[in-house]
Amino acid sequence: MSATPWDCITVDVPWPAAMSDPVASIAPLEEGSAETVGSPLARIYGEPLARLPHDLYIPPDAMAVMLDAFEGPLDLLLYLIRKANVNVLDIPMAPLTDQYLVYVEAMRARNLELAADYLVMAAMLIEIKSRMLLPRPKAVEGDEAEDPRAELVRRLVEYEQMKLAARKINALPQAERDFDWIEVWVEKNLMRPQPAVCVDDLRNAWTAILKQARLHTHHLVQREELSVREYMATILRQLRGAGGFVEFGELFDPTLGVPVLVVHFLALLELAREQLLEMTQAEAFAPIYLRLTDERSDAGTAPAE
Amino acid sequence: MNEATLEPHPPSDPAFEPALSPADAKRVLEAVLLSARQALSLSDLRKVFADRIDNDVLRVLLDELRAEWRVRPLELVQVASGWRFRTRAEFLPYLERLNPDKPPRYSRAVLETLAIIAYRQPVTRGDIEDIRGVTVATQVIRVLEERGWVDAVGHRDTPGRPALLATTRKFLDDLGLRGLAELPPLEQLNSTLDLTDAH
Amino acid sequence: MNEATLEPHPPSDPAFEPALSPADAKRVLEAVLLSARQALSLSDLRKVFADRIDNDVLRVLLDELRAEWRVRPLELVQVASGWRFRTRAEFLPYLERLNPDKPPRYSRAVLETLAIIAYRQPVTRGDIEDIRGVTVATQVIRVLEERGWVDAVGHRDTPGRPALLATTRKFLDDLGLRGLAELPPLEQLNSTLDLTDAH
Repeated sequence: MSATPWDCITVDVPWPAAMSDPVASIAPLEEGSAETVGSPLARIYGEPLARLPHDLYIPPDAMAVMLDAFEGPLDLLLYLIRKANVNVLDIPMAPLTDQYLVYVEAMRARNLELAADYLVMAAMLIEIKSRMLLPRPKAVEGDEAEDPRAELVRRLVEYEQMKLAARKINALPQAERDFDWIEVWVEKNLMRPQPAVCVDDLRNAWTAILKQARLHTHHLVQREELSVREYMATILRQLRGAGGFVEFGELFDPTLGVPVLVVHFLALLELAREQLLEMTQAEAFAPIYLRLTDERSDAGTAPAE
Repeated sequence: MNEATLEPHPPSDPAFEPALSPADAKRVLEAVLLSARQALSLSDLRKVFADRIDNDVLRVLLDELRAEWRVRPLELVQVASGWRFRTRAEFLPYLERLNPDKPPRYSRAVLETLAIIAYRQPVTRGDIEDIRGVTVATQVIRVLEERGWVDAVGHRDTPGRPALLATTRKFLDDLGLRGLAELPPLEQLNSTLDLTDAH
Repeated sequence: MNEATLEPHPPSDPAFEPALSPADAKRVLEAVLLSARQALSLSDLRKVFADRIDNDVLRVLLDELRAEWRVRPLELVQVASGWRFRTRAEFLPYLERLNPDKPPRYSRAVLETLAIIAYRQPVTRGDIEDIRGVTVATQVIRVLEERGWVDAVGHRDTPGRPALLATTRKFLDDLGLRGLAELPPLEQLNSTLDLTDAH
């Protein structure tokens, strides 16, 4: 395993702000031991692995947090590679695989549900490691034989790229989180036009009703003296306005002329017939009182017959 | 320092050291009122300043703000629940061009119901249903009530005590009528129909 | 007479005779942009002026408006779907006092999924899983869809016909971007790999 073409290429991706380093807060292990001492875990091929389990000690309580902290096997691998400060394009497979397996073992020992994704990656690492021990197949047509790590590296690079992009996106000012859109109040009923209705619309509607009614002859629409109907509503309003109880004479305004008085009186009779109001008179020539039949707050009075 | 406990933000919040000048406070007030989705009461506004500005000062600032906006396209108005910016009415026609509602129309159900109430008032919903031969959706009547054209003038003393509906003054005004008598006479309509019948 | 209020705006809107002065047009622009419910494109804005003002004039007015607001608490920004006012970041702490609900913060899973969709679109859920090396929970995608940042733009013609996901215009708007080209550039890791391949 001497120099590969990859040796001449380095990719230096700075580990972004420590704040979001998933393990920094729960795994002080490397800081105290390997890194500060200046012997990264997997710095060089053939670095003794004996120390790894020790370096990788994870406080039991932290294990559950660890699982959540990593977004998957690629994330864990990237973490291990970055911690060890090695070139992504020249991954020392043996130590990395061992270290990865220690993590996965530790997870399993804690009986945590181990995602299948982590096991698949373990198999892939072991396979790559073993292929690297074998002699490379002869290159065809002068091409460089493909490095067994190529696919893994490609995936790591792409994942890391997306991981960094996610942080950058998250750093952009975001609506609702970092600013609010302005949407000043618009008094809608000043603006929204209401449907226009004209007298002809009503006439047409009524005609349609009549036509319809003729199809159902039992729903014969009778002719009605319109003004009586109008006064019926008016009287009900008056009564309601007066608290549901009014003296007979108060309903009549002699200044409106005889026809109006007559219609008014007819409306009163109609209301009484429809039992919408009741008229009472204590004795002959005593004042007549009108009350709404639905004002039943003072129960006990029998409805007029 | 007990202010610290009052503040949701750490005392090191730069926005609060030093205290805001009246001019800055006014800008904060403006930002908050412009972005609020509803009217803000004085107590809401005090909250914005972590209760470091009292109602009297707030009122002065609000008055100044209102004056500043007097010549601009929004107006700062005080409504029941507090203060809010509102787009001045004269700009609404422009806004409407953005989403030109096609001239809205009432459905046949609404128009026929209105006609029945107008001609036969006071009527119950049941009466309307009898005449139209179909059930009348609550929504239909609500549309007319919300328009202010119809309201309940009483209840018929029958089981269920149904509301009696009648047209309002506003209905007459909006249709340019001086009274119900100015509605097209029914007799004429009926006779037209009778003629049609005869054929 | 009150018939006028019934009528939707007549074609001969008096607001448009005579033509608006630039100053008035700017006030209209300001009113409309402040009260619109979404960003407004130049073509929306032309509609506001019944196409009597062309894009060049609009751009000048928008620039002036943006400059006028430079010292005020809102800023006029241009995003994918057009122009819109928003609050300046420095006022956020005050706004938050009024609305202590924490705005949405997304998990790494959500953010990484979003990044993959944004930079690699259109992608299937399988593509995302390939890149992230883990299964992507339905919930993760649903969060993005519910925010209106991501939606399905089609289906890949492979077994199962998986949905192809892409980012929406709202995603760009909410991040203050005018287009995907304004996304932060990716770290150029791939090119080094390409070099390797060339050997």
